[in-house]
Amino acid sequence: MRKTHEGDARVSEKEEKEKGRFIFERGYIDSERIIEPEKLELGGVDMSGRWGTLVLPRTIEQFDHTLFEEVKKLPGGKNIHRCWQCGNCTAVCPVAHAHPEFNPRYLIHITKMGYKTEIKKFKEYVYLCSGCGRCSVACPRDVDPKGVMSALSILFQRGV
Amino acid sequence: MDLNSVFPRELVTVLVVLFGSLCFALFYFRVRSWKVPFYPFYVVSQRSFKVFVENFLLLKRVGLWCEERAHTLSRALVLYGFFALFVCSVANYALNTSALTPLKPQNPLAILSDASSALVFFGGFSLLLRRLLNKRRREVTHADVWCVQALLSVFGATGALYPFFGGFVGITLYALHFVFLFLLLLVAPFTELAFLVWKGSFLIYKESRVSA
Amino acid sequence: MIGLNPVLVVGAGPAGLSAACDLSQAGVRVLLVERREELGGAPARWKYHTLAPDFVPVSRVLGPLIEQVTKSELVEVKKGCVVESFRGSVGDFEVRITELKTRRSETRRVSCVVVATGFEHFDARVDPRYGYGRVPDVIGINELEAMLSQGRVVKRDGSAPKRIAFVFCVGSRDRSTNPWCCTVCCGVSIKQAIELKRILPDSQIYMIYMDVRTTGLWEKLYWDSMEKFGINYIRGRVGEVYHTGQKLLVKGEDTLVRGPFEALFDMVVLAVGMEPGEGTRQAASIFGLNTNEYGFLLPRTPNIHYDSGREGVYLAGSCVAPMSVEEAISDGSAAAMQCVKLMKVMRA
Amino acid sequence: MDERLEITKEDERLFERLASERRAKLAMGTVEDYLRMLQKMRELEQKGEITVHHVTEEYQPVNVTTLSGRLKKIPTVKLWQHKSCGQCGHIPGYVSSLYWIMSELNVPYIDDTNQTSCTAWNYYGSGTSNSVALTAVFLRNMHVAWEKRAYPLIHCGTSYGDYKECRFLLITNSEIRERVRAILKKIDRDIVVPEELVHYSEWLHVMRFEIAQRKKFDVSQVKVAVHAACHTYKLMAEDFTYDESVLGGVKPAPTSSIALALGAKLVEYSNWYDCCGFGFRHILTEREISRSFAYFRKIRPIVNETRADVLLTHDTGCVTTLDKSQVVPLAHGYKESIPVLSDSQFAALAMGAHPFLVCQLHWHVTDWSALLSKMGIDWQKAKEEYKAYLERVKKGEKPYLIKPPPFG
Repeated sequence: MRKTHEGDARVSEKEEKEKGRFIFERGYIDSERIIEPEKLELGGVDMSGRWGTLVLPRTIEQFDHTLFEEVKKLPGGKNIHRCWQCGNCTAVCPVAHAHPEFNPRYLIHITKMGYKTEIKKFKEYVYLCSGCGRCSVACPRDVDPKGVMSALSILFQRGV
Repeated sequence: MDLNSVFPRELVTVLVVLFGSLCFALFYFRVRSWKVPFYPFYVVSQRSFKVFVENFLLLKRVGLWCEERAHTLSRALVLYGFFALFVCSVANYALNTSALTPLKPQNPLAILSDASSALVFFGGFSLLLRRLLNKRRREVTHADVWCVQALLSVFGATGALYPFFGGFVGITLYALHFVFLFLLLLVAPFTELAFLVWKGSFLIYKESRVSA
Repeated sequence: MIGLNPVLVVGAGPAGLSAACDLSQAGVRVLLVERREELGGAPARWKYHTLAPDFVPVSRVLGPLIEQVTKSELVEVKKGCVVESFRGSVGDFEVRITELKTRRSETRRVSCVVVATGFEHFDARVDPRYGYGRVPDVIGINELEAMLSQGRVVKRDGSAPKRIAFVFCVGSRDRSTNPWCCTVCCGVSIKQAIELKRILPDSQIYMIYMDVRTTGLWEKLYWDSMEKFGINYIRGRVGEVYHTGQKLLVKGEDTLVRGPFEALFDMVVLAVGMEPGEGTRQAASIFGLNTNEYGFLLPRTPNIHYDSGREGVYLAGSCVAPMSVEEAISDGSAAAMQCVKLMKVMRA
Repeated sequence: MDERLEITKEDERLFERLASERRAKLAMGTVEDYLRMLQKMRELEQKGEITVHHVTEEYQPVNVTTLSGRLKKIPTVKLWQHKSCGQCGHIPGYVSSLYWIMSELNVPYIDDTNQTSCTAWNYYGSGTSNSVALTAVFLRNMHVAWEKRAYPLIHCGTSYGDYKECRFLLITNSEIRERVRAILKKIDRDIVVPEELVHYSEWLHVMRFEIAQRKKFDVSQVKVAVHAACHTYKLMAEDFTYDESVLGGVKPAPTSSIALALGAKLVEYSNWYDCCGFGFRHILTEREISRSFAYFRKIRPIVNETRADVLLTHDTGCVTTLDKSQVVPLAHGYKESIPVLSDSQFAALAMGAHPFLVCQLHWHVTDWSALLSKMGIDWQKAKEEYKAYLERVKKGEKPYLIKPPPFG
């Protein structure tokens, strides 16, 4: 009776593994890049499942800064444009040491450049940020990564 | 001239309810301005209460990765203090039919609410101090954080001190206690607190939904 | 100082001009020989618009030097000439100077020499991956500087570019072309990007960099470009620039994401490096100066530029090492000082 | 006597050493190595260790320049067709077009049934036999051609690349030579090494002007994109035709040259040097990657950048992969698509060959109707004729076979 939210309509963990299981070098390919149709047919020929699988290329073709402009408007995200990817924030971040998937520098960079597939992969980890503020203290450019993380937490809930 | 005549019970309750709902409304509109779902609506369920208790009250989630023990502690103080103070006030309101007169010191409920106020003070003030003492941390702190921490401190302080002063001083402290509460309720939706509450409710929602 | 032979200054770039200017103001007669028909060296030849880091117009820096040199009667300027031969000992060197157009030459006696033959921009045609010289709208920072001077940056078809990519380290820090760093092209590219953003406010500019080496006070440029002008930085090097008929397909890698990119741009600006110029090579042979493995003139100790190791011959400017205009000017003054010192000793 | 198949100890050691030698010289067969090998081949011939099948006047050779500028003699007549298993299996129109062109130009050739596959299909998928076996097969075929006094013309890019490498190994490594000689003795043949290894696209390159003269349809409006097969010009890179007048001699000339000769417009695209996706190992173990690579890295850039009408290439794997990989993306809703033909099919069509009887376009998946109408070929009528022809064959009529001109 309650409507679910686009942000969480994630394919459950089990299905993730299943996709492209027959690919020999499956380990090298991100799940986001595999399109495996349940039902696919052309001219009477059934190509569902393995026979219709496509693997999208990793090439980045477009830098899209719309998200980046959005973050600047959200609380805490004012100075994201100052980030020059030096990695000071990740260095002092207690969460990053415990969870390699959470990397504030990386989250800032992929949002700034608009790499949608990367954002899809790492967006759920932004909530691990405990808001301790050590990164904002350490940042040489006063980007306030803690603020940016809170802005990203909001932004990623809009469904990227 | 006792507190009852100065602060009739009805006036206080009306003000508290008014500012409370105003705070909630402001909070709601601010979150909607971010164009994201307002999770507190979706959080009310038996499952999520258990998640709330486990992650917040038992500090599993809130303090987990704060390496500084003091920082986690002060946050916990504020959290518990405020929560306890809220419970005591409600209990006091329910039990005591007359106005919210300052209870005689030996009344257990008074001691409890006074202690919780003190907790809020110590929590808030230690957060404030932590930021004041470190030059770099001072530089990177935004106005809203100063505002909230200052308000929490004075709110806690006035709440804790007023029972020990009789007469005029007691009354002004008591009045200030409420003024700071209302200020806090008005300011909170525009500060980082709003984000923290929103994020907290989202995490509870996520936790309860996934395991459900 | 009048009685003695004049000082020969080879090359009228920032270094040569500042040497000639200081010497003439110190009352020393100067014989200034410049290969091209105008004074000012690279900044004049490529019509530099402004200098990093504060966008000071080149005319305000070099203008006074050129004015002093042309107006002062102590300085004899010989444009369009080269030094053909050089003999003799300090105080009484015999030099043959030939005018390029008429091939007429004359021999003069000079007391000492300041070699300031300067640099050449790297010719990006040598590195085919960028398609420079073959593909439209791939230009060097020198050509962009000329366009900025006119205040109008356009593609070859006359339209204003919307998406512009600056490619750093072209012909620098690359074993296949020149392995040294030209020290200035980061700062210059970022300065140009800011000026470009002022001219074309709604353009999107991307700097594709390996490291950003805006040294010293030039760092302000780097911060301002990100904070005030919204210029984007992608860490990586460019593997190929391909012309798809309308746009330029730039292939590289964003090393922060470990992902290859192939993005379309309207214009690609190559931050071309500095090479020892043709004049520097000739100077080395004529004045018998040794050069390092890259062709730059080799001072006796690399940290003191003017000391060429040969008595009475001083070095100045980017013929010794890649440097900015400001350094070249101070190099020129340093060399001038040595000449004045020498003249004093000789006269005594 | 049954040959026991498992490998003997010293063989294993030999191949191990050869493999390590190969790995040591990663870019095996650099230009200098290849020229040294050709020199050694002449020396071995003088010493009488091997016989060399020269491109004599009998084959009316024409000279082309290779990557290093060396002159390479391309035989034009009396050819021994070294067919490709992939072409005959997947795209028979490829070979029949070539035969049709040769019979049109009155070029005598032998379509010998006594020819085995080069067994190099999976050579680069590290799933095939070893260098001695491959070289033995190579020389067995060459010897058959030599016996019949016809010069081998290799259809498939992979066979061509594999034979170049086998010849390199044979000449530079005496142990392999002795082993192969022993094997050939068993079938009473001897080592006959062709002086030049010739790919059919080089023959088309040389004959392009005769073909252009017989052109019946105007292709000047047709925009052609070319994909050169990696195995032809990246294996033993020195030995393939480069021509100053075609693409500036920077890229291999075959296929591009015949398109230019026929008057079509040649277009450039950014992924010219990229693989077609067949990549050998990919097509077997990573079919999904091979199909996606072919489409996203080859077909889409070509269509988006050039709007070409046809994609020409000169190898089995390339035509099959580039053509058949477009089906799944089309099913997924991607729009870009382009017909893929071999250079022989395109030339035959331009010369007026029957699109179905000779070029057998019905084996191709992508839509070639737009191309044919642009060339002015009435393919609907041809289709009707073909259907009628099939009916007649069903009723017992003898099927149409291309008769090679009289040989010898």
